[in-house]
Amino acid sequence: MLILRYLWIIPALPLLGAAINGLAGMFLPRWPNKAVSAVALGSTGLSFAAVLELVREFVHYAPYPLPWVRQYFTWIAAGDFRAGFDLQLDQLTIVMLLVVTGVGWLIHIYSTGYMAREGGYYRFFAYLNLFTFFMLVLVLAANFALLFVGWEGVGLCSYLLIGFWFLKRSASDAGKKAFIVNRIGDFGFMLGMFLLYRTFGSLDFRAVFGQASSLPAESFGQFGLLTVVCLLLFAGATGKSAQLPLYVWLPDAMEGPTPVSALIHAATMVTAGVYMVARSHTLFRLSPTALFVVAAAGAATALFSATIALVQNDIKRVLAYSTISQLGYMFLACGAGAFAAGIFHLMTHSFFKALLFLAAGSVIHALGGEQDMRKMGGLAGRVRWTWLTMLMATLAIAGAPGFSGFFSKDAILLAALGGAHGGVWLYAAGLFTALLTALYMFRLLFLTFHGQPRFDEHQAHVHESPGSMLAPLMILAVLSVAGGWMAAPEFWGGSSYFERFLAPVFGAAAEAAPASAEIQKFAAIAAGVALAGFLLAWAFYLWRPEAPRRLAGSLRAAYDLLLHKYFVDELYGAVVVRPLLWLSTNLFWKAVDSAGIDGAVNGVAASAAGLGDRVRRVHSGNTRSYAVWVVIGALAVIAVIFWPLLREALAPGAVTGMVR
Amino acid sequence: MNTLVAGFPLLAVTVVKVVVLLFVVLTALAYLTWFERKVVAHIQTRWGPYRVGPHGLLQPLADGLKFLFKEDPAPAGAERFVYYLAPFLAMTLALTTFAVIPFGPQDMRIFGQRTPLGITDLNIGLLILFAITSLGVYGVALAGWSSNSKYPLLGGLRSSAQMFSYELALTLSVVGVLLMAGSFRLREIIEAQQGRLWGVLPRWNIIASPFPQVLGFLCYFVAAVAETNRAPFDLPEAESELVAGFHTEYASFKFAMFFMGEYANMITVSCLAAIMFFGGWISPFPPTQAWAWTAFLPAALLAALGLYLFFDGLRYETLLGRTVLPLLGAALGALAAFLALHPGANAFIQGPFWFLLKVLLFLFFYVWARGTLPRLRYDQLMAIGWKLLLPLSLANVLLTSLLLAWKQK
Amino acid sequence: MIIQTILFLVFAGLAVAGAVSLILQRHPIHCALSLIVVMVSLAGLYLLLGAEFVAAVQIIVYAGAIMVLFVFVIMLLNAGEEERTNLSRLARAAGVPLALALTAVLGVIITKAVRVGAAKPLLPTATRNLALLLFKDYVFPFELTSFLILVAILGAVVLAQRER
Amino acid sequence: MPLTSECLILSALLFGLGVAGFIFKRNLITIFMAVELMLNAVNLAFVAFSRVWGMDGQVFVFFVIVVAAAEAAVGLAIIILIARNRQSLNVERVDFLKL
Repeated sequence: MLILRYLWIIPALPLLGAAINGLAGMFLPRWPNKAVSAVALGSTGLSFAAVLELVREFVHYAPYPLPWVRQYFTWIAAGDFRAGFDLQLDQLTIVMLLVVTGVGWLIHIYSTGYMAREGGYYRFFAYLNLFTFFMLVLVLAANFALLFVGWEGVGLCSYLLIGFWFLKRSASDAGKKAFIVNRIGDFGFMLGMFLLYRTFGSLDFRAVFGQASSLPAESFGQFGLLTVVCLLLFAGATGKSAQLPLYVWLPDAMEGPTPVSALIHAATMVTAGVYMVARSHTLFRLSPTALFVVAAAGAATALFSATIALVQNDIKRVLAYSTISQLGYMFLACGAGAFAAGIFHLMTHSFFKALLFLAAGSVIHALGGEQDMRKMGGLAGRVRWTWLTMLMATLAIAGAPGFSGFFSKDAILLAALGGAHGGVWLYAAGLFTALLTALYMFRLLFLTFHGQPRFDEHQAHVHESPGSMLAPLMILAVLSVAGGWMAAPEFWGGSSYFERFLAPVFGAAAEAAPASAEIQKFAAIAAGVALAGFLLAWAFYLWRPEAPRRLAGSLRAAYDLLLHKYFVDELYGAVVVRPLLWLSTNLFWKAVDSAGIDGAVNGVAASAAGLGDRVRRVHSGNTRSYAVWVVIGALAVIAVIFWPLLREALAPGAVTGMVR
Repeated sequence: MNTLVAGFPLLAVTVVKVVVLLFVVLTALAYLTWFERKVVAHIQTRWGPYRVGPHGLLQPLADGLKFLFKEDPAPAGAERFVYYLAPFLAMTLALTTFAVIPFGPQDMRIFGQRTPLGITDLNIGLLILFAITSLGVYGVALAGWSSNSKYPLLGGLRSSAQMFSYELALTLSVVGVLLMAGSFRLREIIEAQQGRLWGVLPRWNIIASPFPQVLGFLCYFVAAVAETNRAPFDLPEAESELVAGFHTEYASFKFAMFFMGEYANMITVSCLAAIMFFGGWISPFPPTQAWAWTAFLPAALLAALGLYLFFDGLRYETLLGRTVLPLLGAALGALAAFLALHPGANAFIQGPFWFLLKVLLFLFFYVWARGTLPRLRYDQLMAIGWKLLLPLSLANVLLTSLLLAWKQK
Repeated sequence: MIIQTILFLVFAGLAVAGAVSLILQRHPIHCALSLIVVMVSLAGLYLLLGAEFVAAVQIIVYAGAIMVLFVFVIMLLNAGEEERTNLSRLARAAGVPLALALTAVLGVIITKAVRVGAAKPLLPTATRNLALLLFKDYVFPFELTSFLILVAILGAVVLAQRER
Repeated sequence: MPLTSECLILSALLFGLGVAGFIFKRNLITIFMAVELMLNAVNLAFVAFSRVWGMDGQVFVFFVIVVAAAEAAVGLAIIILIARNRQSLNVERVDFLKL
């Protein structure tokens, strides 16, 4: 049968898995872990297979028109508003589907090994499958409403999974933080949706974009309707994809299990924002202001979080900040109008960042839960495969020539400079970030795998991870090495296939591609920067390990600033959280609720009681008196109801109306 | 109701009919007791009443006289009015039910008035019948209460409880029949059962399509036996426990009234059974030429009975028997001959003949049950009523209505 | 016609007599009997009014079941003569006038309320029409009453069982 | 319509008698009977009206009867309860407003 016709199968499968695992795990006393893994892997694997089949059909049948929309049932119908459970398919969706299901499946496999000894095994996989379901809905949605469903759903799952060890205070707090911060962004998103509906009278992508494309583009600096919409949507994106100023939740999200960090907070969920912006590129293209904001925010975030990543010691936090900065890259690309490049980077990033996280997880696994890089080192020989894959990933993200990261980042930088809305500053920021990226990634690599072992041999007996964890690592390693060639510009002998594949979505390469000489020049520069970063890292952390401390000592202030992440959390705490708490405690709780509402309720009750206490005296308890009262009442009622008849009868000279 | 309005001549006719019927029924009651005693006796391999008259044929008369001449005490502190009212109610209500029962298809003429065979023919005959029987409870309950004595009180409570427990099942069990007939008029109910299944079998409700009322009939008959306080459901007068139940304190003629009421109820119920489930006066044989000879069955039966009486009577012990029985036999034979020779009379007799035959059959069942079955315990009785018969009859109603609806589709 | 009037008078007289004796009798059983008389005579009136089915139901359900229940309870509780206490001054004072007033008002209204309409001719299949009405137009209330009965049964059982 | 209005007057009369009984009887059971009497009066009115306004009146009679039956069941149960707890059926002796 044609998956094209039954798109719903793809999200349905993980949902089924989630349902089975959740319910069975909850209600069957002995629901074995084997069964859980079987169900979870089976469902996600099947949906991955379904996606592959879908791709085959997509290529084979070339469905028309694009996007290929299937309407399954109407979810909301209010007045002339309709939000259906409509799924759509186009090249962009396909890319996202491949990433979500493919990487997702690998991470599922990895998790079976990683979570093997954890409690709540079934819970974990139920959540994970549920997440996959919502992510797929988000990606396949054909209107903003359904997209929002997926959007919130992944938010929920991320909350559940961050707080997976909910007995750990920090974990549950992190979960709440993630959720609340996301709500702020979502608020923007919702406003954007409302505005869209008010403007275009629909939330279906086809309708909205169709009408929008007929509108005139707004000039730069003009805050027209489209700009406002785009900015609101982008606010949502900043929340979901952890951009300035709403990035704060992502680092804390590292409290969750590592596979979760890999799947949700690196590969898929956090890229939802990018996807959403890319999806609504039609709108953004029409508003240079919004594009500029996006680009600027992206660049700033990239740079900003990269600097923080330099000094973090928790291996996962480093990766978290690097994720943020890479997301910044993607937004930079989108802002520069090179949506294809952004999506491309999204894909490659999902490969190598997932790999990085998984490898880090493997390291943590090897050291029995140790996450502080200062207590690692010299692991290269001990966990060879992990090291190898980690190396691949690092090279990829650092942008070593020939690795996937190189191409994607290169494309972004090119776009940032020469793109439709590019600019030299954006380019500079991107470039500098590239340098920093290489630096902190190699720092991580060196601190973890090289130099002297700094961990305690006796308690941490290092061991390589089981095959179920290594296999995904290797597959991802291969992908992150080879993944880039899809978009390699011509002169690399590649075919730039990716852009041409996405062309139907984003329009033929919007950015005026510079001459290949130019390209080579810039590629060289990028490679050089990456190399510089590598050398710096080598100098600091292998050649003279004491150098960093001195440096830190000499620039104490800057170092502290970075170490404490620019005190952003504290700032937010002071500006937002505490006033809010004060307000809700004193005003809403004490004044409104306790005094106002409860007071009213109790007052009514009390008055009723008092009244009853007075009226009580009427009740003698003698039923016959009651009977009399009843009769009197009946008489009165009858008299009132039938008054006209009575008057007619009592009128002088009225004969009693016998009916004859 | 329409019959109520029609005027005086009809009133006269009705009076005549009532008188005749009362006479017939009362003698029938009397001889029903004789019949019962005989049958039970033979079940218990005794001879039964034999002294008073040949084959004890005069026994009922003797009993009646005995009842009349007995002393009639009323217990001290009895609630007089009610005490006298109760037996009266019991008997009158029981007898009233005969008013609506049709005995034959053809009309007869009295004073040149064509009137149906049977006192009246209401369009809600069955309902009226049930209404009256439902009032029958009072006789028992009031009797038990008013005689100011503990056995009667218990007996009264029991029997009233029993009667209105079984009334539900009784009423529900005939609903199926009503659905199939589509009328409360007993005559129409019978006529709805005319026609043949596969040309041979009579389309009586007991076997009629769409849903044979076997279930309904079983419920009906059991409930009826209980309703009439007969064995094996005769707890109200369970000698071993409460002497004679609600009529312990009654003697002489008041007791006789209860007695007659009970037997009258038996007859009514049997008539209803015949009408409801066994096609009333409809002959079991198809009305085709091949079966024309069955028209002479009544005559033949009478003749046979006459001959038996005649020759059996000739060598009877007592002189009286030797004189009376042959005469009786001869009379029966003459009647048989008359029927055989007079086609009109024969045709007229067919309906009543079959009807009475069926009724007699049911009465025999009654007696048979009394002669053979042990008495139930009280809780068993209630359990049967509420937990077995009621659900069964409900199921019967459901099935019948469903099948009817399906058939009409 | 004349017969009809006579019958009406007979039944009406019986009904009123029964009602009066219901009030005057002191013993519950006698009250019950007089009420039964009222009901039966009402059934007769229904027959006169051409509502055979209602008449039958009136006797079967009211006289044959409900009143039996009453008698049953009276026998069960062995209720004796009622004592004529007079603790309620209100009832003694206002009882009679109230009853009279109510009767008068009702009589006036009810008779006025009969607008002389073309009286419905008595249909031969009155019962059938009744059934159609009951099971088509009024089927929902009908079902509701079945629920009511169920609830009543449960309530009665719960109330009457001896707490153990 | 023949008999209709007579029946109506009769029903009013019976209802009045019922009210009187309702007020003047002391025995719980008989009071209950008075209530039944009123219901019967109403039924009579319904049937009488059904002569003029069509069958619906008779249907209502059914509902009244059903309600009466339910009421009788529950009411008598309550009466039995009261009799058990108070050893008296006189309403004037049952005035604690609680069982």
